[in-house]
Amino acid sequence: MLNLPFVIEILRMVHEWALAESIVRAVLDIMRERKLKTVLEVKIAIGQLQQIEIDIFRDALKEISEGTILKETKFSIEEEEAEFKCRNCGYTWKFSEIKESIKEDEAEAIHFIPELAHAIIRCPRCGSPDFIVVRGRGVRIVSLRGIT
Amino acid sequence: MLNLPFVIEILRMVHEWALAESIVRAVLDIMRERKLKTVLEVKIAIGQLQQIEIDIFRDALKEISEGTILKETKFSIEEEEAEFKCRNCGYTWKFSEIKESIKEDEAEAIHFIPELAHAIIRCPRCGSPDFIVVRGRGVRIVSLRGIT
Amino acid sequence: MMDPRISIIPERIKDVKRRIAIVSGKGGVGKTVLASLLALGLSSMGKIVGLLDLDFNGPSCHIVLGIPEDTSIKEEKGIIPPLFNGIRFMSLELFVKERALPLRGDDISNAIIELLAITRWGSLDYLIIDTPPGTSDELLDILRLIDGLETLIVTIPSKLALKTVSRLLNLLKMVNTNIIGIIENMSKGTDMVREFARREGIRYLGSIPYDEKLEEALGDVDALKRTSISESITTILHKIIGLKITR
Amino acid sequence: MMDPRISIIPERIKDVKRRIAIVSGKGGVGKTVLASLLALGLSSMGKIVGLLDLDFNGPSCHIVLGIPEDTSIKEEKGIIPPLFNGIRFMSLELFVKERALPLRGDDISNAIIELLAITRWGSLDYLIIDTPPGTSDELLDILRLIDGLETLIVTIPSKLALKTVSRLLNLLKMVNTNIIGIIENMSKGTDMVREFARREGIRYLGSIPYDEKLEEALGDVDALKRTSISESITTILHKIIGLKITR
Ligand SMILES: Nc1ncnc2c1ncn2[C@@H]1O[C@H](COP(=O)(O)OP(=O)(O)O)[C@@H](O)[C@H]1O
Ligand SMILES: Nc1ncnc2c1ncn2[C@@H]1O[C@H](COP(=O)(O)OP(=O)(O)O)[C@@H](O)[C@H]1O
Ligand SMILES: [Mg+2]
Ligand SMILES: [Mg+2]
Ligand SMILES: [Mg+2]
Ligand SMILES: [Mg+2]
Ligand code: NI
Ligand code: NI
Ligand SMILES: [Zn+2]
Ligand SMILES: [Zn+2]
Repeated sequence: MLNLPFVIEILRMVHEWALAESIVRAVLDIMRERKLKTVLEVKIAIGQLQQIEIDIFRDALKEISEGTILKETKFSIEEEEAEFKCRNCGYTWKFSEIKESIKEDEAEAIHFIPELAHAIIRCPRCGSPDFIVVRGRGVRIVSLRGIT
Repeated sequence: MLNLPFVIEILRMVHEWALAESIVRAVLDIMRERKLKTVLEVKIAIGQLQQIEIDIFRDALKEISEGTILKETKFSIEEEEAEFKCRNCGYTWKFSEIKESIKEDEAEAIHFIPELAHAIIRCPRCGSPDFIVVRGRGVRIVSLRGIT
Repeated sequence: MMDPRISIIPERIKDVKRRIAIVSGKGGVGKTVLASLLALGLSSMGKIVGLLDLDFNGPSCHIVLGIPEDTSIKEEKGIIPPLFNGIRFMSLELFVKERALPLRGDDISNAIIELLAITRWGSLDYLIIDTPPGTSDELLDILRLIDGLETLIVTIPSKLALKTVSRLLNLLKMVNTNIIGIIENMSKGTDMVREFARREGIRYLGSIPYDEKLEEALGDVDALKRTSISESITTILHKIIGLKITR
Repeated sequence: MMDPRISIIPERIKDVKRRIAIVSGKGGVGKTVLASLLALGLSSMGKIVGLLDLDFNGPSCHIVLGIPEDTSIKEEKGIIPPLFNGIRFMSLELFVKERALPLRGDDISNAIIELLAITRWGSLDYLIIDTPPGTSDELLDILRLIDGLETLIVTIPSKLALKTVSRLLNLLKMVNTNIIGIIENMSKGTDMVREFARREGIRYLGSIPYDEKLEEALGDVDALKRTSISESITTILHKIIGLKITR
């Protein structure tokens, strides 16, 4: 691992790497399943709740796919706003409206496991922790374009 | 309760009545919430899994709504085929394919609480009881047409 | 579209005066034994009582009270909970009879809503609800669906139980439920739970001894009434009955 | 679209030789105490051990082993479980620190998948998984996600526990998991559990006495090792280690 550029040393340190790895592995699995020869493009949505460092995530995708048959594949990343709906009172709200009130260590917890939001975020109207993350939870594959 | 026609005596005996009551109550709630003056039509889907007696259900709807402002409302009922997907192996199947294998007392249990299917039905491919009822579970309101 | 079944739930329990869930967060502390004996005790005192077993993955109230699994369910504009020893009883056990019932959270939630929507409890002085351990779907659903729900917390005197009870209390305080208080089961005569209740600002309702005769008495209502557990429960019930609940 | 996180799970545990879930169906039978002491025992025998606490609504392994809640998590192409007394440990407790965490089933499922996808266990001889009571999302998910999962059943000698264990066994037999056998905790010297094991056709692994010194020893690894529970566990571990597992 000597002589790696500094930026790559940093991205090895964060867990964005693990999520990028899961994407690459999943795309390879889908290729095998659907008997695709090439994958031209993979569209990935990154939910705002998880607060992924997008640049690091993109670099990790690049480095991991480099050594595979996906080295030419385009990974398009779009951010997805996070929205919640209270199961208790029906109120809906956006992550952006409450983001300020979340402390650093709390954001760190949600960054690892987005469900930990249930220990931290509460319905702004009724105070219940019993809400649904309607959208914008974490990392997911939206679509995939390939050639059989 | 004397002098009621015989058919109505029977429909009081089955629990379809309770579900019909919940529909009428829900429509009245929606009317109040959305400030509707009249509800012209309510579309109801009846999931095949629950094996509701549709005629009885329809008669119950009629009798219950009679005494309310919904007496002119049209209740359209459509059946919804039940489909399952195994969480363990991904296999999907239809209720109609396995219906024959379900015993009478088992069907009765599912009729009361459709989730009891998890004690009775298993994935035809891998045997797991860990499946999703993709559609056709029970009674639900699909849409409602009204005038404000 | 809105779930129609939720609309009818208030109607189904409108004549139920007090709705009490036996909760803990922790498993194996005696929720089921106490829920069953509380129902039995209330019935002996002449109250009209219902008992609802919401521990779908491991229903056991019927074992404690010796309720036969082959009881048939009566339908009448819904389902009428069968009556045993003066207790109106409802449990999925009456339908599944010993089969494994591996339900995920969304199934549990769906089944609770269905059960509450179709069960006609009629007039009750008390509805006692037995719950599974944890703070998951069962608890969250009764908290949102049953208006005026009171909770009765059960614990044993152990650090492991109290840490979990403390988490549960955090939740109960968030959602503004009526916490009746805490019962110390399998007491060892220490003041660990009493102290805990004081710190948490909740009522300490009393302690119940470990009674090794319980195991033998399971399923036999008369034998159950002779245990020292039933005796302690009577004392606790007098406190609970005396409380005025504002909804 | 397929969940990408599920694709990476086999890779994350590929160097974990045996994956053992401590299960019961029933709460309060000692799953957490035994999972923790089994991990400790294996580590004392020189095995490389991981311990994963999947009881999200009431995580407690860290209390048994005295693992400080303020441990920081190391990230390195994922998260590396911190090491305590020779045990690689992972629990949501390390992130939430005593807060209430009321998760519904779908959240539990999501959190398990996320945790399994990002945790790098490295090479382990044993991964011990503590589970909550019930047969819901946690159990169903590890059964479908962890290839070659073995289950170790814990019970106490009580009708109430055995009825629930019996339901669990129905499920485990359906999904073709490797059932190592059953441990009788808080034994009373009766043959109730041994008989049950025989009837169900599963291995009876041994009994563990009720040790009233346990409560005092919680959180203190050296004191735990001196309990009679640890002693019985050593005997049981020798049986478990001897088993050849075919995946
Ligand atoms: N006071 C008591 N004395 C003796 N045994 C008890 C007592 N309370 C409960 N038990 C036993 O403890 C075990 C757990 O009780 P249970 O009611 O099933 O707990 P939970 O419902 O909280 O999981 C059962 O075997 C039960 O018979
Ligand atoms: N062999 C034993 N002797 C004494 N106490 C025990 C023993 N095993 C467990 N306990 C105690 O019983 C309670 C339940 O144990 P726990 O491990 O939390 O059960 P579970 O994880 O199955 O819910 C705890 O208070 C624990 O300290
Ligand atoms: Mg959620
Ligand atoms: Mg389902
Ligand atoms: Mg119980
Ligand atoms: Mg535990
Ligand atoms: Ni990170
Ligand atoms: Ni019916
Ligand atoms: Zn709310
Ligand atoms: Zn399957």
